[in-house]
Amino acid sequence: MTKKKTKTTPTQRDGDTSAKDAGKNISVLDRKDFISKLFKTGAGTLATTIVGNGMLKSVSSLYAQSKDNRAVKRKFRYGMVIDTRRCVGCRSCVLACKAENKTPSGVSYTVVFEEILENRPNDKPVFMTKPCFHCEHPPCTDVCPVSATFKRERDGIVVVDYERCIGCRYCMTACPYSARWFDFGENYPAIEQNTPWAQVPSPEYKQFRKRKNKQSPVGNVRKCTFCLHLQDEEGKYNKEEGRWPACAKTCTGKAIHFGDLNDPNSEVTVLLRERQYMRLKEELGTSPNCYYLI
Amino acid sequence: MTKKKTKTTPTQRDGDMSAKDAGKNISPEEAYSFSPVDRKRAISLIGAAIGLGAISTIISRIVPPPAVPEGDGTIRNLPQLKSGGTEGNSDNLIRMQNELRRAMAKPMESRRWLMVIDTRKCVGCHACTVACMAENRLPPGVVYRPVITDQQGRYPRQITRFFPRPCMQCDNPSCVPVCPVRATWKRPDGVVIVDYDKCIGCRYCLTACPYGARTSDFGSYYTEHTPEIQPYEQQPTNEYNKSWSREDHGSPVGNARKCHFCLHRLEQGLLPQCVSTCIGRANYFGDANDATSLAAEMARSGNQVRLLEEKGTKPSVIYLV
Amino acid sequence: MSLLQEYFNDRNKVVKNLKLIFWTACALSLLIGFYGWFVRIVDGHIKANYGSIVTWGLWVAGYIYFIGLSAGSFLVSSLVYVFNYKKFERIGKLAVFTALVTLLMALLSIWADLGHMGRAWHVIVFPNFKSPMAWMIYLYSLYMLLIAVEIYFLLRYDFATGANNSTFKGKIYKLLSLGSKDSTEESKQRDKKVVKRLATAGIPIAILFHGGVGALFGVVSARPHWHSGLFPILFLLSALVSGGALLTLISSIFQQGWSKNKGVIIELGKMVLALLLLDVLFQVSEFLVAYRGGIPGHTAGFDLVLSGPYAWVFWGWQGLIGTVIPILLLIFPTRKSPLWVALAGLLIAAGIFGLRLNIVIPGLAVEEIHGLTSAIYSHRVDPHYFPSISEWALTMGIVGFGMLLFGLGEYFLPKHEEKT
Amino acid sequence: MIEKLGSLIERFKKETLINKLKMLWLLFFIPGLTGIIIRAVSGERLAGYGSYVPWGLWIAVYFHAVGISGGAFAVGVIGYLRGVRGLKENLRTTLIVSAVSLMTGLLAIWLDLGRPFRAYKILVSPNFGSMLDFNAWMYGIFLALVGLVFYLSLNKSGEEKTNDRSGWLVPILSLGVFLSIAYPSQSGAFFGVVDAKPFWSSAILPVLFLTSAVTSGASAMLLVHYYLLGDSANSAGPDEEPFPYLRKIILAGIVVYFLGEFSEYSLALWSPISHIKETILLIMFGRFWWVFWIIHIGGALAGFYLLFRSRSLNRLAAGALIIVTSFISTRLNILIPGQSIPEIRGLNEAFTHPRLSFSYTPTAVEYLVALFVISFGLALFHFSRRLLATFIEKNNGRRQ
Repeated sequence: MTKKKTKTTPTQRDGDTSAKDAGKNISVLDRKDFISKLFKTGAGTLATTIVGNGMLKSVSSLYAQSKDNRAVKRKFRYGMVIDTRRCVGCRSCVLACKAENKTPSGVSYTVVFEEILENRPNDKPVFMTKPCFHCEHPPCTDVCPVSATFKRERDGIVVVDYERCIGCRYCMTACPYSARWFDFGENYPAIEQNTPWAQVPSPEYKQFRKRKNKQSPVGNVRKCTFCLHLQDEEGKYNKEEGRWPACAKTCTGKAIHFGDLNDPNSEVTVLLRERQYMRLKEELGTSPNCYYLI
Repeated sequence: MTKKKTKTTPTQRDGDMSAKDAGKNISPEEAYSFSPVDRKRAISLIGAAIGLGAISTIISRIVPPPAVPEGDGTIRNLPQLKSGGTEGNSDNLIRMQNELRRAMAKPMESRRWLMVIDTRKCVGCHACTVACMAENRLPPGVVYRPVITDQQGRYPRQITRFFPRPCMQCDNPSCVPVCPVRATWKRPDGVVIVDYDKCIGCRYCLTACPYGARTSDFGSYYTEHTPEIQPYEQQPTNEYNKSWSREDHGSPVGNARKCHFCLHRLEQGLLPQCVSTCIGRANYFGDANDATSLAAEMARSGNQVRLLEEKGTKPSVIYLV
Repeated sequence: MSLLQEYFNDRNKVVKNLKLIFWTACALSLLIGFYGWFVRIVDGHIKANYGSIVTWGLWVAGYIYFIGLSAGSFLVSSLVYVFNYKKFERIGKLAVFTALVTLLMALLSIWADLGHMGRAWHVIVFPNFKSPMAWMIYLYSLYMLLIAVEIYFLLRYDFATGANNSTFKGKIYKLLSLGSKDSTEESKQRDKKVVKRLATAGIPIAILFHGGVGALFGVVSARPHWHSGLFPILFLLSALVSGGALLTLISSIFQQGWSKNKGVIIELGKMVLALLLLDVLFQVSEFLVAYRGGIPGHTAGFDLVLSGPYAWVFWGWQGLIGTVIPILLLIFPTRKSPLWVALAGLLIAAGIFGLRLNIVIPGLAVEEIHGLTSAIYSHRVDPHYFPSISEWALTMGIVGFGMLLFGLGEYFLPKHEEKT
Repeated sequence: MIEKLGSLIERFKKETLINKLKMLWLLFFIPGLTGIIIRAVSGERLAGYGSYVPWGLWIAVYFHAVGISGGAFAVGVIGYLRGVRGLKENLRTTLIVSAVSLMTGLLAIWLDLGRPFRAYKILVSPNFGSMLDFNAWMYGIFLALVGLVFYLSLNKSGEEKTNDRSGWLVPILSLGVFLSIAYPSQSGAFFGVVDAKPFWSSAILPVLFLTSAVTSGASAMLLVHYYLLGDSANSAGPDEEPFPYLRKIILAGIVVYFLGEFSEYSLALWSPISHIKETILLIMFGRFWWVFWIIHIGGALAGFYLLFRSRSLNRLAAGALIIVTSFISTRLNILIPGQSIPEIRGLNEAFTHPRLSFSYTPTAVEYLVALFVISFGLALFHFSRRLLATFIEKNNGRRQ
């Protein structure tokens, strides 16, 4: 199977993580592994997989396991606090995200939009960088017909299982913030021309997929993951070591703050305590985990 | 009585009917079907009804509301204040007062009132609420400007903010088009007012306002169940530059009432009572068309929100956060 | 003029020509469709024009349209088999067959739309019952099964009797009869009972799953244009209109054609007219409530429908072709001529497709956060959507596929027998 | 004591239907009279509604009565036009039912006005942009139309001419049917256009209002025809027209109404984020849960059962009675919960006063006045029928 091949290239790192994951039962990885196993056992073709007896077994255990994953107790509530006064609109977060996640053309996990304020056309417009808000009540996860997208119990990050997603794009219509992107399979010329850049796999979900035609994530819905591949095995980030969401790490104006909203001493909580903030479209009841300081 | 006879027994009624029809040589199908003439007439009647309805609705939307009864819109000379300095930047209130007088000298069409409330300065003392009630002699259950306490988060990560809520004097008020008798409208200077003489008290505007900024006067008194209703409660209110007596169930009892930016005080060159009273100087009031006014200046800051903006009401009251 | 009159008077000629037109159109559509499918399979979604703002395009509109046709024609058939409405008895079987074919077309359309066509089975294996889409899929699987069984029992008698012929047709009948050889009168009666039960069970399923398609859009509160309790009912009504309209057209082409089915077509025309008027009333109510209210987020979608770049879909396609002209055709004395009624049916069926487009695309084309589309420059982040050539081609192919099935069904399947 | 009561019941049982109804009517009227007197003396001070829930029970009564008016007219006149036996002879009764219940509704909203004596201003200084005014004009036009039809049908009075449908009678009746369908729908639009209340701001409300109107109107017509039969009701069967015709309409109406309501509720509850979920949970599990579960669902089920089985005419009438009374819950459950959710968080606590509260309970006076309104409607119906009878007799005498 193809996944095996992608695994071999970044040998050391990948081998480590997958071993860890298998032992500790975290992240979406396990399910993916299961499916890849399932494909292998299923004699390669789809039809036999469906009929195959082993299939049903693995599906049921898979389902049980995904339930286990969700039953993990909530440890962190990761969120972002974005200071609109400090944002200068340089868009380095957009680029950093692209470089980190190797997102193709037409997929941009974070965007910066600007709003020229009424009554003051000559002043600096308000810039807002908009990642996925990882809402407390995400409307996108409920509408997924195959439960391919869900909110992780341990840290509240909303993820997409690339192997399960069928690409129906219902979640994109349900998201009120346009934070989800469909991967049409378009590529930047660097990939098309098979430059060395094309050989670098995307570290998303610690799955290290190399971009190939018509294989996931092509044809999937993709979204910001708060760079969860940078978490350690306990689900913690570390700013000093550089394991920190790419956009927050790169921000030239130090406008993006990231951290655990459950920790009363984290940077983000202190900011929220001391400054005035707002959240987008709060009337919908989604309760986003990204706050804008104003 | 024809019905009585036909009603006696079902069989007889049957017989009657068929006998009648037979006598006239009309088959039941013929008698109970639309003739072409009937159809033509019915279609034209219904068409005319639809047309009339559409035309009347469109006209009512296009034709401007009736002329504003008060405020002549001419340049006026307001009495000079005797107490306190009127020059310099000694106090925001003085500055706003001067700006207000400058704005009142203009015709009504060229000024647009604006209120900016700085929630960082508001301490939640409710003095504006009480001052408003005293100024407008509000009875129980009627309030123009309550102070809303907004608490975010849980202790110890908690913020408490206060949002005084006057009428938002929306640019696109949802309360105005629903009034069946045109008793409420938006003045050219931006204030939405109620004509107490016209209002019939149907309370449709109360339901249409998303801010709950309109209240109905039920005609009760604070001292109702005491030995005597105190005379200070029965004093007439001077809203809209007119004396309104509450006695004998007179207007505004039974009417919808709302904040009007103390129009009667503006006419005298005074700031709205809530602005004058505010102990934290959290209120700014002025003419939005005058770019140099303090209120317009504050309205240009970036940290502003308006309540329920997604409803498309375009409020004229801005909160700084 | 008189030539035309003469031509129409020769009914056999017209039917023959209708069939010629039909087969030509079918072949042409299939040919174009091959290109569309080729592109879809080889290039995936790259050649499609929808993006991350307008996430659903022509194929989803096509899907809800075909599924509406299916639910509508099934409900019409249930008039015959449940409520014993004799006037439509002639086209009962045809209506059930139409329901099956249009359902297959709908499934093809949504299948092409999936990002991973090979994973369509996930929805059966990993359902999320919080999602209306999962419910809908389960319901229409059940519905497909039900129609297939119903159609078998409707035609079993004919298969069983026809299986004795040693012709090619007879062999096919033998295959389709699934080994049943019982051609007695009792078995016919028994089949009738089974059909009645199946059709009765089918009514709530058809209502639920098509209402469910409406709910699929209605529950999305992120899109104010869709988020309305009226949606399931509007969908059902449009389904009945389009299904009935399509049946007028189909019954004028197939079986004995419009010369024999005259009464049915005219009767159907009356029903379609009433339903269409009701549908218009509902839509007017939607527009009025949105505009009288005037919440900007709520009216933005309607603004796009009425005055956006594709306003012609509403005014020209859906309004003029799909509503005004057919209503006139069905009100004026042309309502008594099956040919004109069938034409009106064609126009309505085409017009409802415009309605479906006007549901899907304007609901999505409004940017959810002001300024988003100017924040990033990509043709995938663009509120303007017009289906690409390959999208059109694939949809044409699905239409051609449906026509082919009809044609084959017309040739191979037993026809409605006149009672002697 | 118990014996006395027993003998009273015995005596009551022996009375004719009309007399029984008269006695029941007194049960409505006497408390209603006290209510209306209190309303006249104290103004609205004793009413339970306030400034955040400005519309209460009376408005629900008003919309229900208006719905009955429109529904009864549509059902009765369509029956007349189609020649349904029982309805085709009693066109004028249909007109009376419609006009009387419309006036009853208008009385209810008139009593609800803060300044009742300015009600004429709706007609004097109209604003057709307001749904309320548009509706008021429509009621006026509709009443005039009913009068005109009445006049036209009187001209053709007399046994032989009952079925004479020449001239403008049928076209005007058609216009009337159009209006009678339009204004209950507009009652829904009345709420539908109010964006301030997310629960109301929905295009389904006109449809729900129309269906509810037709259902309760047909039930009222069924009751009226039961009443017309008088004591011969026991001998007549449930299969005699117009009862089967009305029965079918009521049954279909109930089904369609609940289909619409199911569509609205299920969408809101299904939706991951919804503006109106809170309101619907309030309806189903809030303080007035019993209005939804017992009166609304229970009443409709009981009525549906009685009408569906239709063993006897008495049961049919009982079913119609249950429907016509329990369907007021369709109005109440849209009206009150829609207003009970504050749009701005904290407004409820900002300034406390009984009038500034988001929970509403009707007071005794409101119930009493509602009783008066109902008794007024019943009495008006009775007397206008009496008046009509004498009028026709006189008229006929002169003509012949």
